[in-house]
Amino acid sequence: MPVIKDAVCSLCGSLCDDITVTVEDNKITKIENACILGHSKFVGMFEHDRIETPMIRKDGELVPVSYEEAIEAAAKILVNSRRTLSYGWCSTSCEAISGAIKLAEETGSVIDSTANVCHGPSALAAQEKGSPSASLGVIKNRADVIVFWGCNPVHAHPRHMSRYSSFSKGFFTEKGRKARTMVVIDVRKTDTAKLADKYVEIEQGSDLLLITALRSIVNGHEDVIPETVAGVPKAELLELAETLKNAKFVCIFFGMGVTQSRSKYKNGDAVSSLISDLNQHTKAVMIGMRGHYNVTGFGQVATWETGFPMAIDFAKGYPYYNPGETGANDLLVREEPDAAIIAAADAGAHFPQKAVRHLARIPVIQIDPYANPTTELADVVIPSAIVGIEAEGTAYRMDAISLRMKKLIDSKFKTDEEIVKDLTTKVRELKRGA
Amino acid sequence: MKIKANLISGRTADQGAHLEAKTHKGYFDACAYCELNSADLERLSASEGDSLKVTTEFGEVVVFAKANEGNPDGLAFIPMGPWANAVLSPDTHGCGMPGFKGIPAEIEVTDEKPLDMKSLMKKYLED
Amino acid sequence: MQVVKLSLKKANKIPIEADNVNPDNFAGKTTEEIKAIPVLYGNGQCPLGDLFNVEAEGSDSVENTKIVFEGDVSRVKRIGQNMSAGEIEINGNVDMHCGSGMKGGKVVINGDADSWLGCEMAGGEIILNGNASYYVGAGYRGESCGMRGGKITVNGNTKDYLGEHMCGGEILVKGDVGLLPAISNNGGKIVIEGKATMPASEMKNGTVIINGEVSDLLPSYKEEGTEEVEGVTYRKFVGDVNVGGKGVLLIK
Amino acid sequence: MSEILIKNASVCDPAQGINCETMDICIRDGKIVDSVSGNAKVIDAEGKLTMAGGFDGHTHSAGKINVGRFMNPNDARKNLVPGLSGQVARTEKTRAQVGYNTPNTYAIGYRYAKLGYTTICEAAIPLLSARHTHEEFKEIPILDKMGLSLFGSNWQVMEYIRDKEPEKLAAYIAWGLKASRGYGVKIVNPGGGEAWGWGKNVSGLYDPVPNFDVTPAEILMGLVEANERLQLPHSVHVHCNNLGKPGNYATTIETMKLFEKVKPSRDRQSLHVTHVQFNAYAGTSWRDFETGAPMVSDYINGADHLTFDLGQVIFGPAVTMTADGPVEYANSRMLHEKWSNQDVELEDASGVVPLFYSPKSFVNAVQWAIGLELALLVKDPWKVMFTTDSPNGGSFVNYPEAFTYLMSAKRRAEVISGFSKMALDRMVLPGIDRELDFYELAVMTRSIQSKIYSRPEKGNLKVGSDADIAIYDILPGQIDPTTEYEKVKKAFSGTAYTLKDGVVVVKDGEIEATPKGRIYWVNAKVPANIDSAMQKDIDLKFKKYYTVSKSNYMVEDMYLENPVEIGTEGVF
Repeated sequence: MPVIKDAVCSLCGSLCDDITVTVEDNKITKIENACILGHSKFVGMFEHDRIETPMIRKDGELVPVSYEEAIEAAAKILVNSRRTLSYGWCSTSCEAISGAIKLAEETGSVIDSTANVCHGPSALAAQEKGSPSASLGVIKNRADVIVFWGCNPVHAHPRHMSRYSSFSKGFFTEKGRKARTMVVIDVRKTDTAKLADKYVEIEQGSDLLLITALRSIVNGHEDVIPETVAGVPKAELLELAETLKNAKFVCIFFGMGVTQSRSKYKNGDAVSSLISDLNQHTKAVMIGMRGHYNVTGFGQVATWETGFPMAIDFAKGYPYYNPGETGANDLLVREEPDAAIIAAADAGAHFPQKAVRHLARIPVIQIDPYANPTTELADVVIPSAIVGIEAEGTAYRMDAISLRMKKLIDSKFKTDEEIVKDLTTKVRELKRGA
Repeated sequence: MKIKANLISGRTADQGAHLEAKTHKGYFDACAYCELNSADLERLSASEGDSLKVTTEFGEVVVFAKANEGNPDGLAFIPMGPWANAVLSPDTHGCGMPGFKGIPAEIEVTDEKPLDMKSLMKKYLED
Repeated sequence: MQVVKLSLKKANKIPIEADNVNPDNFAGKTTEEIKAIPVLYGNGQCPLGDLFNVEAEGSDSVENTKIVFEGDVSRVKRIGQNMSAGEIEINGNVDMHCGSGMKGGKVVINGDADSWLGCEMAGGEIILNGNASYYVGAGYRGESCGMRGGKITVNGNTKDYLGEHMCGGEILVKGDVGLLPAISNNGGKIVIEGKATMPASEMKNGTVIINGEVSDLLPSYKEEGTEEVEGVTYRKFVGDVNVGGKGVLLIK
Repeated sequence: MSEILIKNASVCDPAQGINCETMDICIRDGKIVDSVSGNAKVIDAEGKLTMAGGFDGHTHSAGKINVGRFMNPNDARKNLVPGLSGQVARTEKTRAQVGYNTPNTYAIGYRYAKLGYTTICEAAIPLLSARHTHEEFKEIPILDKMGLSLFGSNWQVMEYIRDKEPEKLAAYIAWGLKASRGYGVKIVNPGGGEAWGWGKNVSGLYDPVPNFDVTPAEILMGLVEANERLQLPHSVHVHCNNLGKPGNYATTIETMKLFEKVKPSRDRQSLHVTHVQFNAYAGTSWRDFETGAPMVSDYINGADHLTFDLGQVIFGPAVTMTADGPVEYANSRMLHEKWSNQDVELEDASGVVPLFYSPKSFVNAVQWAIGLELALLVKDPWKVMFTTDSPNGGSFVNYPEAFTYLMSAKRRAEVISGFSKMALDRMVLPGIDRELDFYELAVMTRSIQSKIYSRPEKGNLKVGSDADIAIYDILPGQIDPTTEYEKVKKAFSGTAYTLKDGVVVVKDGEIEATPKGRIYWVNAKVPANIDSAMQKDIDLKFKKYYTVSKSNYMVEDMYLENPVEIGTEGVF
């Protein structure tokens, strides 16, 4: 009975790499160290709705076909398209992402990742002010003040606090949670907020006002602060600023409450400036709480291969980047794409109605292990092996540390990497034919 | 009775645990609801499990009512997923990101039942 | 005088990149020559004449060349990009990056403009008789300088990030603007007749005058008495203090 | 069997003492040989300067550069050196290219090859994120690659030095090189990375590192002992303390002196000091800042245990990226520039800040002069490696421009004419009339690298060496580089031919083929008992302090394309 140690959990951006997996008859029967999300991924997969076979939509119904037929149908869609959107590529390996970028380049497509609806604004923020960050172990070993801003790790990253942050123990933080101050800033009292030493509830959408106020105080201009900012009394703000300034090491973890609310990337931009200002007094860093286990990897691979982390338009033959213009939702809402590949992500579930309606109108190629809302809209469905369980490959943790995901069991399905390669070969063949 | 609310969406553990089981009822249960605090539910004369119709500038959707005392007055939360997305903003604000938080909404009790995932998507395909 | 009239043969959803469409590139060219100018349409190139009806009258210098778009060009990007002289008139809505990087001449839009109108503009004038979307007079991603010269007049409203990273020139908006006008700007002048939210965040330098209602003034400005401009008395704010800013924000 | 005959080349190969002599070069199966058959493909190199492929011994081209790309999307469209920068659409042979200071991986490979360079050494690999560096290496076409692993603020290193455990330290270095598939030991601002963990820095060689009770000097001496014990092919590669600070030339000389008594274990230097331009500043503040190059050069002229590289500044935009975390934070505050930082648990720090070198800024003008002063005042070119510390001092695509500064006093005078009087008062460059010839340039750009890195098959055209060859369309003797520097720049900006392992990869300045290069890494042998004692210590580190498992830490074989394992024998 093989027991595999130090497996990497391919669910969220925490990318825990201490999972012990027991495999019996090519089935995972036991999993240790994983959280509820990881457990669902590893053990639950045997109950989930796998896409059992490649399919093509005929007369409104998806009918089973061979991999070859599905790849050919997909390739035809791509060759006939003037503006393809290739979206997702975050619950997969860097090797598959690299292949997807090559395919996008060859077909003059636009390729974007799930960062479009998640931490894309954090990239834009970094492009304004930089990204003063650290690896998660630095937080574990040093941070005495930990701020969770607009994020809810109890739900979204369940082992984060025990492995990397609030509850972890490290070299200079032997006392763990007792010696750390945990601050939560949010618009509602989340389950994470309930664990905080200090919970600051702000008016929804007013993050930038609060960050600006903190900066003004940290920079010695508390005189410009009105009596309340973002619904928070000035006294509380002064106290929060003191907590940050007097820390030995501050980390601000931020989530979609920061990236998605009113001022979008200008929030992250301002947090970055706040971190810089705080470093005049103490040591401070920020880390985005990335969702998909390899959305960080998409950003890394895309950046070294194209110069840009997401929203890359190859129409001109070279990469062009401009979220707001070349992002997946920008394109769909403007009804630009005449074809789409949705892979290793679920636009059907996670895009606003208007974007989903456009997907419903155009040919959609789906590459995914599981049936999901996108399947309902897809015209060609290509099932794939689950990366991190049935296929190996590289993934990047939220702090940009890369890890090798293991193959734990065998699969009858092709890997994303193979599918992209086959698709590229077929596209070349059709183009040569034309 | 209708109330005006500020709608946000976001992750939950249950939604996350069903990310790869979106055809299952568990996913429906994890995502097709709207959280308000009990004062707001009371103003709507709604109890947990009742159907609520959430209407925004961008559409309407029927979901179940759920109480969450962590929500301040007038703040509504629907877990990220197709139900939330039926009413969230497609405007990407020049930076690519749709409006997933801070959408003005009207909420009322309804007799209609929430659509399951496939029926919801089918509507888009047919329209 | 040379006048070139363009109208789309067929409405398009996939954008046309018209960075070749400007007086500099049209002056002295015949209808046939203009039709042959390549433009990008989706992931392929095609001659302008395949997509547009083209009618050129006369032949003249860049300064004396006028391009007129008849009808909606709301999916034609980069009209007038980098133009140095001459005039473009657009009778309809126009897509993103209109007048981007322009150095001289004039663009008049009788319709709405999508985002990045006059982005990184250095000279010349844009008159928009309609509403603009995001990032009027802003810069490209990662750049620290947006608009640096010239003038943009918007007779309607604009959305967020008006004049982001502006370093020079002038923007006048007759209507309301969205979030964060004049963010991170470092020079130039912005006048907003209507409403604005969170103006002048991280302004290092420059002047912003707002005649309408201001929401959510950022807590990084010092109020320093009043200032009179053209007979109107404004509350004067100086900042942004967090960037050691010497910007002046005047609010009615 | 593939054979090539390069006929009538004007060969400049300092390793063999050949100074622009007309001769043929024979190639078989990627190696230089004595003779080839009549079937060999002939390349006519008559009238063309022919050298071994260039070797950039210190460049930031994989790993940290990605942070630079990420935060500077505006770099993608910068086309300041046409043909070697900006956006280039894909072709049947090449992938799409972008960038100037932070080009995408493909552009890095193509553009170095166009300059006639065939090998690069990435200057900084953090152990924990080494996998990332190798993933980027894989996507850099054509070039052979190697990288230096960071050890200068590593907890285990500092503890072993503090506890006087030199054998375990050597074992740890061997393991670290294996884990990261590194080629050598890089030390950046020794101890400073750990101090930066608390937002602080160390102030010099004898300022103890907080909480670890060791000094930077002890770290340097401990690591060089381990380096020589392991007989590594490269010496320790040191980025000195106090980088970028006025007055730091004293620290630099002090650091060099520390190594005087070190006996190298191989026929090479015992110390390589990197980007000395940034560490040769005199004065006490930015107000009285001036060149420290004369003092540093004087010392180097009298020393024979060390080599150094320049870190030459190129005017225009650049992106600084270094494991010296505190320096980058200071840069960003001083210049009001965006700032990225990445502290690496238990190991090191790093930062990235874009900046602009302006000839109108007296500080930048003096920095520009210091690099050239170092190159020209140090008499023996066999001590000087040419670099811009790309892209810290400027992008590597400007090397041809920089060569003209080295070869022509007239060209330098032209640039200097734009400087302020204040700048001129703070430099000695205007008084230097030395002009390098092609032979000396070849030493600094390929020959010395062969020696510094103990890669005898690189950087020369000896029989048996790799057939990495650059053929430039210029003929020494026919042109005068001191006046015809535009021709020099043009010739070095795009080779007539670049051959990599005997394959023509560039022809007439355009990419012909994109073979995959090799990865060199060092596997140093350590006695099993010492290794296992050391493993126990690091097991504890992984158990208690790291956030990744030890088994997931090591870079796996599949990340290395065409790996070349360099074995060495540790002496215990």
